[in-house]
Amino acid sequence: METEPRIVAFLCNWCSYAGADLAGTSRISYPPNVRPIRVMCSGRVDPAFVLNALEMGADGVLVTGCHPGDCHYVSGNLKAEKRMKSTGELLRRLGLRPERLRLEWVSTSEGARFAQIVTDFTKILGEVEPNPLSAGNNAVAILNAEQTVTEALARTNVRYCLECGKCSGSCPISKVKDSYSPRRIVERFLLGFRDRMLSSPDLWNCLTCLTCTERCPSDVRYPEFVKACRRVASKEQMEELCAHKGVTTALSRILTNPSLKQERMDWLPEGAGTSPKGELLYFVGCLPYFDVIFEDFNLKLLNIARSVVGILNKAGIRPVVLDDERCCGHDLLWTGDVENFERLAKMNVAEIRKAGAKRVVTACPECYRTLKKDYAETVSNLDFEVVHISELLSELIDDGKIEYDIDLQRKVVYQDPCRLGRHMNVYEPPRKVIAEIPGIELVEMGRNRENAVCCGVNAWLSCNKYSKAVQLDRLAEAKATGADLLVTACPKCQIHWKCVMSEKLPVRPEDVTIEMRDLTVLAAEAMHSA
Amino acid sequence: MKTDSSVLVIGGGIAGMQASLDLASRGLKVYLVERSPSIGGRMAQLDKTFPTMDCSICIVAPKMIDCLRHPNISLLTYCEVKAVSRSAADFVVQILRKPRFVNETKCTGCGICAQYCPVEIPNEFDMGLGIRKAVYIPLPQAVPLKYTIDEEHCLKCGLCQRVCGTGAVDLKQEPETVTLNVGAIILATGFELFDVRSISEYGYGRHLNVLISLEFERLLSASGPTGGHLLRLSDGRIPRSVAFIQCVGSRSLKGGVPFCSTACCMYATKEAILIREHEPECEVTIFYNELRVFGKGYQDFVNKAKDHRGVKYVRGLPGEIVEDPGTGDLTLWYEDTTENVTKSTKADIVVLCPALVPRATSKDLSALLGLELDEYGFFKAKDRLFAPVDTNVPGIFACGYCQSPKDIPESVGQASAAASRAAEVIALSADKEVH
Amino acid sequence: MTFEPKIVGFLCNWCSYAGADLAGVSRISYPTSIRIIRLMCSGRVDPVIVLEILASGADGVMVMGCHPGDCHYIEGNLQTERKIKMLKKLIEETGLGPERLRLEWVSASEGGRFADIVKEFTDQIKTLGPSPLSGEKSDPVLLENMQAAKWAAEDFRLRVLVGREKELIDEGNVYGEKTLQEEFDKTMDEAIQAEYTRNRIYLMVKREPQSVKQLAKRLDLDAQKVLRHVVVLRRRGMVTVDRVEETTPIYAALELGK
Amino acid sequence: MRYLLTRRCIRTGQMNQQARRIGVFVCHCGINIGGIVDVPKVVKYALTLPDVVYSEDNLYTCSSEGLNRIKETIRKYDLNRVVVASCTPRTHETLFRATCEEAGLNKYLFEMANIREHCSWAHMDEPDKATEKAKDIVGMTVAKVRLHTPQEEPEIAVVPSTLVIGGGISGMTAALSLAGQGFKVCLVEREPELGGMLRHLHKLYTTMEDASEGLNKIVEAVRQNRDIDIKTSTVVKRVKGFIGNFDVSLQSESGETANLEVGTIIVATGADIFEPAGMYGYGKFENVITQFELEGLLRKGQLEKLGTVVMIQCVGAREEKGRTYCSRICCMTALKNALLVKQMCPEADVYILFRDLQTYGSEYESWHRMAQNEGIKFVKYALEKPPEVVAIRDGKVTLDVYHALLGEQVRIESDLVVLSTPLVQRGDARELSQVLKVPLGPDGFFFEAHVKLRPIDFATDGIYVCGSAHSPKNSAESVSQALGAASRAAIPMAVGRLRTEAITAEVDESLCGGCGTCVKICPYGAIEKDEKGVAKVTAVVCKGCGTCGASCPEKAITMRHFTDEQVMAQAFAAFRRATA
Repeated sequence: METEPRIVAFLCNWCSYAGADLAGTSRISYPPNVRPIRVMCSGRVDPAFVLNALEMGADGVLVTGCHPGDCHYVSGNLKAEKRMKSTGELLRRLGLRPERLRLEWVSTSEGARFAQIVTDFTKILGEVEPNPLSAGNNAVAILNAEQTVTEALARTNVRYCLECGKCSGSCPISKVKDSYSPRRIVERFLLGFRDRMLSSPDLWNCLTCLTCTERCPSDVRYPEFVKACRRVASKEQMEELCAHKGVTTALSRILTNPSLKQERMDWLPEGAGTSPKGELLYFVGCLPYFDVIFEDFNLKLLNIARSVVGILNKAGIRPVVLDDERCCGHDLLWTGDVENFERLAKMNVAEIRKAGAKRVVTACPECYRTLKKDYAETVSNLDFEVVHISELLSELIDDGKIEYDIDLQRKVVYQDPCRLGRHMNVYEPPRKVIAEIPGIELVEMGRNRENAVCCGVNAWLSCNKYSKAVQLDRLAEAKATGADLLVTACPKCQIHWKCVMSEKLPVRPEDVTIEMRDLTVLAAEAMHSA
Repeated sequence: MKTDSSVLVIGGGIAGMQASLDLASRGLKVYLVERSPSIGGRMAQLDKTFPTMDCSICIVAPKMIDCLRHPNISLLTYCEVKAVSRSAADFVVQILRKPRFVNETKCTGCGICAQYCPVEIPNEFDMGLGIRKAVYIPLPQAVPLKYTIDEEHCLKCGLCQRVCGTGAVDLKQEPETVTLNVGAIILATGFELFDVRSISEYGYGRHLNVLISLEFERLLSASGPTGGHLLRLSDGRIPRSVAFIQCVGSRSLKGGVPFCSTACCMYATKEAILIREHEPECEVTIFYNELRVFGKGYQDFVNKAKDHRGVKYVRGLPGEIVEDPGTGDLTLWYEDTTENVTKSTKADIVVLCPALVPRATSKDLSALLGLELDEYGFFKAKDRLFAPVDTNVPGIFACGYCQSPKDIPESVGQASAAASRAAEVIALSADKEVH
Repeated sequence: MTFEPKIVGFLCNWCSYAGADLAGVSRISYPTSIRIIRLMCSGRVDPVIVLEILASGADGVMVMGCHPGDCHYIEGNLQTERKIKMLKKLIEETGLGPERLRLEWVSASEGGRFADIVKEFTDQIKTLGPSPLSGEKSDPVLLENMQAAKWAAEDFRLRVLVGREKELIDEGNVYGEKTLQEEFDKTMDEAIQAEYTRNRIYLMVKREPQSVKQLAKRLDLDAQKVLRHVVVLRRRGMVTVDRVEETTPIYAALELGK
Repeated sequence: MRYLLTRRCIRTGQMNQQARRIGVFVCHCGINIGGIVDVPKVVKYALTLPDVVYSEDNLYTCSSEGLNRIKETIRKYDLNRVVVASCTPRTHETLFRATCEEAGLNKYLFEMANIREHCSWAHMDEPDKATEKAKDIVGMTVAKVRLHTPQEEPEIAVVPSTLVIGGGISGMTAALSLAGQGFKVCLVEREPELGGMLRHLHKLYTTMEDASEGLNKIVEAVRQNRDIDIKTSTVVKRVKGFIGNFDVSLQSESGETANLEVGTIIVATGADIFEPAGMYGYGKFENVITQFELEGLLRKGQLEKLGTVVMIQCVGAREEKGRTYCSRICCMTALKNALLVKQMCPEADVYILFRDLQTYGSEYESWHRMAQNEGIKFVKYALEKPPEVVAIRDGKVTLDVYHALLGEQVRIESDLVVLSTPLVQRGDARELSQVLKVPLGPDGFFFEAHVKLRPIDFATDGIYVCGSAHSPKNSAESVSQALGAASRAAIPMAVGRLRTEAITAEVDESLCGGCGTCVKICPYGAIEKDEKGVAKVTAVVCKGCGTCGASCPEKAITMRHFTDEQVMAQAFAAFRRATA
C-alpha cells in the first residue's frame, strides 16, 4: 500500500517554530507526516543533518527560517539558503533528487503558510518515488572485540614492540601533542587494558600516515593495528572527532545503495573524449562531491579530472569514465566500517569489469591505495592493474606520447601524499612529471619522500588544533624552500591546507600561505589543448 | 707433541693476533693471513678502550709488533685465502698474495714515495675523514711497515718509482699464489659496519654533522684527522652538544639486523666520557633503548659516566633528525620514554652507533671451507653450549666477532680458546702418527 | 724571573705512571714542574731517598701509588702510607715543613686527577716559595737537621717500627698481644723525636766536641734528656768522651762505617 | 754532589768500571712529539751528557725501520747502553729491549725516556718548557742507565701438569682440553661430586637441552680420562712456589692432606647465588622464591597449575652501592623459565619486571621476541621505584609496580613471585685468593691481569681464571673461557721452561741482621730466613716491587735495576742546575 512520505522539518526557534505553533493554535490542519525539529536558527542546519535524515530513510527534509532581513541572528537564514542550495546540488549528483530538500521562509504570523508548505511538500514527495535509502540499509558488524584485538596484535607485529619510542619521535601528532605516543597505546593493549583503550580518543588521533611504520625497527604496523581496533572501538569517540559532522562518511554510506542513479558526469568538458568500454579506465573518485561540499574554498577540484582526461586525450587515449562509479570507500575502511567498504568495493570492481578495463588510473592517492591494495584483499583475483596518474604520465613521457609545450617559470616544491608515498612507495614518478616541465625548478623540503610529513588530517577525523599545528608546520617548511608553488598529488592535501590557510592564523600568514596546485593540473597547464 | 705442525689464522685483528701469539709461543708454526696491508684490525682504529680507558693503539701496537717479531709467526698481509682442500689430517690452503707493487723486502717504510705521490684519496683507516696517497700505509704504526700502491687509484705516473731510495717500487708486480699445509684453521674475520644510509630518518650521508661511531672514534683520536681535536666537520667549530643514538640498524626486524651488537652501549659511554674530558663544556646525551651493561665492571663504568662525568642518558630512540639548512645544527625528535613526553633537542653533532655485522667475506669463506653460517651470517658453532669455538668442520675453529657479537676481552678470551682447540687437534693428529 | 718549582714525583708503574700516561694521552695539560721517576711500586720509596732529594734542594716531592686495594703488589701502597706518615713527622722536626712532601693515590684511569694534583701541588709549592735548601747557599742549620733526619730514617729503630706497624697492630707481637694504633703512634712519635735528636747531637759534637750542658742549650732541651741520648750514642759507639773539663765531660763524635 | 753517600752507596758506588758508551734515540712519533718538543735540540743536548757517544732522532723509533737503526748503531758505535726517548715504557719497553738483545746487548742496559705521554702531550701549549722538560727527562734517564748493570733472567723448568680448582663446567672443560693437549691435570672439587652449578639447573638456553644431559657427558669424559686425577671433597690448603713449580697441599674432608707439584694453576671455582633474605617477603612466604629455586622446581616437575607468575629482575643486583654489577645471566634465565612456565600452563599469565633486558649477542634477542610472541608481559621498573609487595593474602601476592614506560602504577595479583638474584663470589674465595696470592676485584670476583687484553691471566704468572669465578657467565661463556685458560696454561708447559723476572731483590748477608721485617712485608712470600737466620730471596717468586728494600732496617736489600743510587742519580739529574 502507498505509504505517506516521511518528512523531517527543521524549524527556527524565532519565526518558523512560532509559525508552526500559530498553525496549531489557529486549528489549521496539515498532513501529519511531518516530524518537526526545533533549532535556534535555520543557519544551524548542516548538510550532514540533511544527509543523515535521508540516510535514515526520510523522504524529504524541510528547512524553515525567518524571512530575509528578519533573522534573529542577522544573517543565519542567508547562510542556510546558500548551504541548502549546495546540499540540493549534492542530492542531485547523488541521484537522490534535489526536490527532497526544501527551504522556506515562515514568519511568526504565517501559520497558514506553514501548513500550506507542508501540504505542498507532501504532495510533491508523493509524486517522486520513495527514498531508496532506509535505516536498515546500512551494514552493521557484530564483532568480538577480544578476538579482533588479539588477532590484530599478532597480524601487525604489535607484540614485538620494544618500547623504544621511535614511533613517538616520528609521529607528527606526538610532536604537537607530547602526551600522545603510539608505543604507549600499544603497551596498554599488551598489558590487557583493552576496554580502556577502545574507548579512548587516542585510537582516532592517528593520521595513519605510516611514518612510524616506516621507521619502527620492530616492524610494528601501528596504523594497521589502529585500523583494526577502530572496528571495535567505541564510535562516540569517533563521532566527536569527526570533521564536517561526518557528511563525507554519510555520503560514502549512502553510495552503498545499489539503486541510486548518480548524476556525476556533467563535469566532462565539451568534446572530451571518453569511451563506454576500453582498456584504460579513469577512476575519478569523490571529486564531483568535494567540488560541492568545499566550493567555498574555490579549489576547482574537478579541474583535476578535466586535466586527466585532457592529457589522456592528448596522448590519444579515450579513457572509460564510469557514470555509476561509487566512492572507493577509503574513509569507511579507515574509520572501521569495513562492511560498507566491502559493498562499495564489490560494486566498483563489478563496474570496472563491466567496462572491460585492464588498467585503472586514479589521480587520487587514496583511491589508488584502496583499489590497488585493499580491493585486492577484499575482492579475490583483481583482474585489472591499478596505476597512479603520475606513473602513467611518466610512462607516456618516456614513450614520447605526450610532451610539454608551455614554459612555466615556476619554483615548485612537491608534497609526497602519505597514501602515494609511504603507503605505496611512489616517490619518483610525480617528481619526474614535474621536473620534465620546461622552466620549472623543483626543490625539496628537508623532510621528503619517506620522511615527508602528512597534510594533517585523514579520513576526516580529528581536525583539531593538533592537526592545524601539523599543517602550519608543514606549510612553513614548504614556504621556507623559497618555492612559489606547492604541488601535491592528492586533492585532500589541498582541501586541508586551504582550510587552515583560510583560518585566523597564529603565525604570520606570509610564512604559511603558498599557492597550491594538483600535479595533474600543473601538467595540463604545461600542454596546449590539455 | 709435533711442533712442526702449523695453524692458519685468518684475520689479523685482535682475536687473530691473540690466537696466533698463543699458538706460536707454545711452539706451533702459525700463518697469519690478513687481507688489508697491515694487521691490527678494528682495535687499531679505536682511540681508547673501555672501561680502563687505555689508549687503544698503545696497547695493541705491542701485540702487532710481537706478531711481526715472533719467530713462529709468518705474516701474510695483503693476502686472501683462495682455495682449501683436505689431505689426510691436513688442510692444503691456496693463499693469494695481492700485488703491493712495492717489494716488501726492499721497502724501508721511509715514506718518501707517499710524499711525492700526487694522488690523494680518503683514508679508509680514518673512515674517509682523513686523506692518504695512492701509495700508502694504512696507519703510522702499520705492521709490517711496508708501503702499498692501491691499484684502483694509482695513476702509474712512476714518480714513486723515481724517488724510492731502495728501488722497492715494482709496478709490474704480479699476484702470486702461496700453498700451505696446515693442521688446523682459525677464523677471526671480525665485523663490518651496517650501512646506516638506509635508515634515512637519521640523514647520515645527507647531514654533514651526523657521524657513525667509528668515524667519531677517529675524530677523537690523537692520531686522527683532526689530531685529536674534537671539531665539527661542517664548520670546524667545537661542538657544544653531542648526541649518541644506539641500535641504529641493530635489534631490528626491519631494515637492519635482528641481533644486538653488544659493544655499543659501552663504547658510546666511553666516547661520551672522552668528549667530557676533551671539552668539559660540551653536553653529551646518549639515547638508548636498553643499556647493555652485562660485562665485568661495565655498570660501574656507566655509573661513573653518569655521576662523575655528567653524561646524560635518555631512554628512547629518536624518531628523526632534522638539519637546519643554514647552520647545519641538528634537531632530534624523541620521546623520553621514562618521562612519557615527546620533545626535541638540538645537537651540534649526532653520532650513530651502527649495527656491527659479520663480514660479507664470511659467506665466501664458508663456501670455501664448507662451513655453516647461522641465520645472521656468523660462523655457526658445532655445539653452542659445549663446543662454542668448534665449527661444523673438524679442525676449523672460529673466534671473535665473526663467531658472534662480543667485545674485546671476550674476543681475546675466545681467541685463546680457539688456540687451545687447535692445539688439541694437532696433538691428536700427532698421537695418531705415533700409533 | 718567576719561581719555577722543581718537583720530583715517584710514580708506581702500574697505576700512577699509567695515570700520568693517560693525562698525556688525553692531552690534559699540567705544569712542567714535575720530573717523574718510575718505580715498580710506591712501596719502593725509601724515606732516606726522599730526604736526600729534599736535602739537595728539591722544592717538593710527590709519591703516587695505586688506590688502596688496587696495588699491583697487593699492599705495597699501604707500606708507603706508613713510611710517608713517619717522614712527614721527621721533616716537621727539621723545620723544612712537611707540606713539601705529598702522598697521593692515582689510578691508571685518573689522568685528569693526576694533572689536577700536580697543578695543585705546584701552586702550593709556589706559595711556599723556593726550598731554603735550593740555590747555592742554603741554611747550614737546616741542612744539618736534614742530615740528622736522614740518618734517623736510615736508623734501624725507625725502619723496623715502620716495617712492623701492620704486623704489630693486625697480628700482634710475639706474645700475640695486639698493639692499639694510638699506642703505636705514641711509641712512633717518641722514637722519631729521640732518633732525630740523637743524630743532631752526633752531628753537633762532630762539628766541635761539647758538653751536655752546651748541647742542651743549643737543642733547647733539658740536660737530663740530652744526657740520656748521649748515653745511648756512646753505647752505639757513635760518641765518645773527648776530654773532661773540670768535672764536665766534653763529648766528641766517632767516625762511622767501621 | 752535596749529599752524603749512605753506607750502601759507598759499598756499591764503584761499579761499572768498563767504559760506558751510551746511545740516545729520540723519537718524533710523527708529530706527536716532534710537533711540540724541539727534537733536534734534545738530540744535541743528549750529546752533552756524560758517557753519551751517539744520539739521533727518528720519525718512529718503534717502526721496523727505527728498530733496525738501533741495531745498526749499537754495532757501529759499539754502544753498551741504549736510551730511547719516545713514549711510555708500559707499552714499548719490551719491544726495544728485544731489539737491544738482538744486537747482542743485555736488555737491562736499555732504558726509556717518556717524552710523549709525560711531556709533549701534556704540555702542548708550552713548547719551550716542554723541550726543557724533555731534555731533563733524557738527562735523568741517561743518569740512570749509566748505573745499569746487565741482569740475567734465570731460566726454570716447568712441570707439565696443572692444578684445576673447581669441578664445575669450567674446571672440567679446562681439564679435558689440557689433557687433550697431553698434560697431566689434577682436578680439585670441594663437593663430593663433580658438576658444580649445572647440577642444580633444569634446561639450558638456548638449546633447551637438559643441563644434566650435557653435564653427564662431560663428567663421563673427565672420569674416563687417564690424564685427569679427580679429587672430590677436597680443598686447596696451601700453595707455595711459583710458575712452573708450584707445590700444592690439598686437604680432603676427612682431613688427610696430599701434596703435589704442578706447573700451572687454573681457578674455576664458580660463584654462589645471592640469597635475597627479607626482600619481597622472601623467606617469609613459600610463594616467593628465587629464579634458582624455580629451576629446581621445574627440574623436579614440582610446579602445579599456575595463574599469574611474576618474575622480578635485578633483585640485589645493579644496586646503588654494594652489588653494583649486572649479573649477566639472569635476563636470559628468566626468559627461558618464563617460556617453560608458559609451555607447562599456556593460560598462565607471566610477567617479567625488568630494568634493562640483557638479551645481548646474536640469538638472545630472538628469545625476547619469542617471549613477546607467547604473550609474556614485560614491565620496566626503575631502580628508584622498585616493585612493592602490598599484600599477601590466601596464597596470592599483590604487587604494585610503577611501569616506568607507561608512567603509571600497575597492580598485579600473583600466585608465584620469582626473584632473579645475581651470582656472587663464593664465601671461601677470599681465603683462596690469599692462598694463591691473587687479587679480588671491587665486585668480589677474581681480578685478572688486564681487563682488556689479559682477561684470563692473573698478574701472578702461572695462575689463570675462568668461568663465573671471574665474573657471572652462562655455561657457553664459561666453556669458552675455560678453553682459553687451558691455552694460556699450556703455553709455558708446552715449551717446558721459562725465563723469570730479573728485577728482583737481593740480600747482602753481611748486612742482614735477620730481623725478619722483609719476610713479613713481602706480599709474595718470596723472602724467608735461612738456617743462618739470614733473609733469602726466592728470585723466581719475587715480583720486584722493592717494598722490602725500602723497609729493611739494615738497608741490606738491593733492588736490582732500581737501586738507591740509580733512583737518586735520576732524581739529581732532574735538577742539573741545582746540583751540577
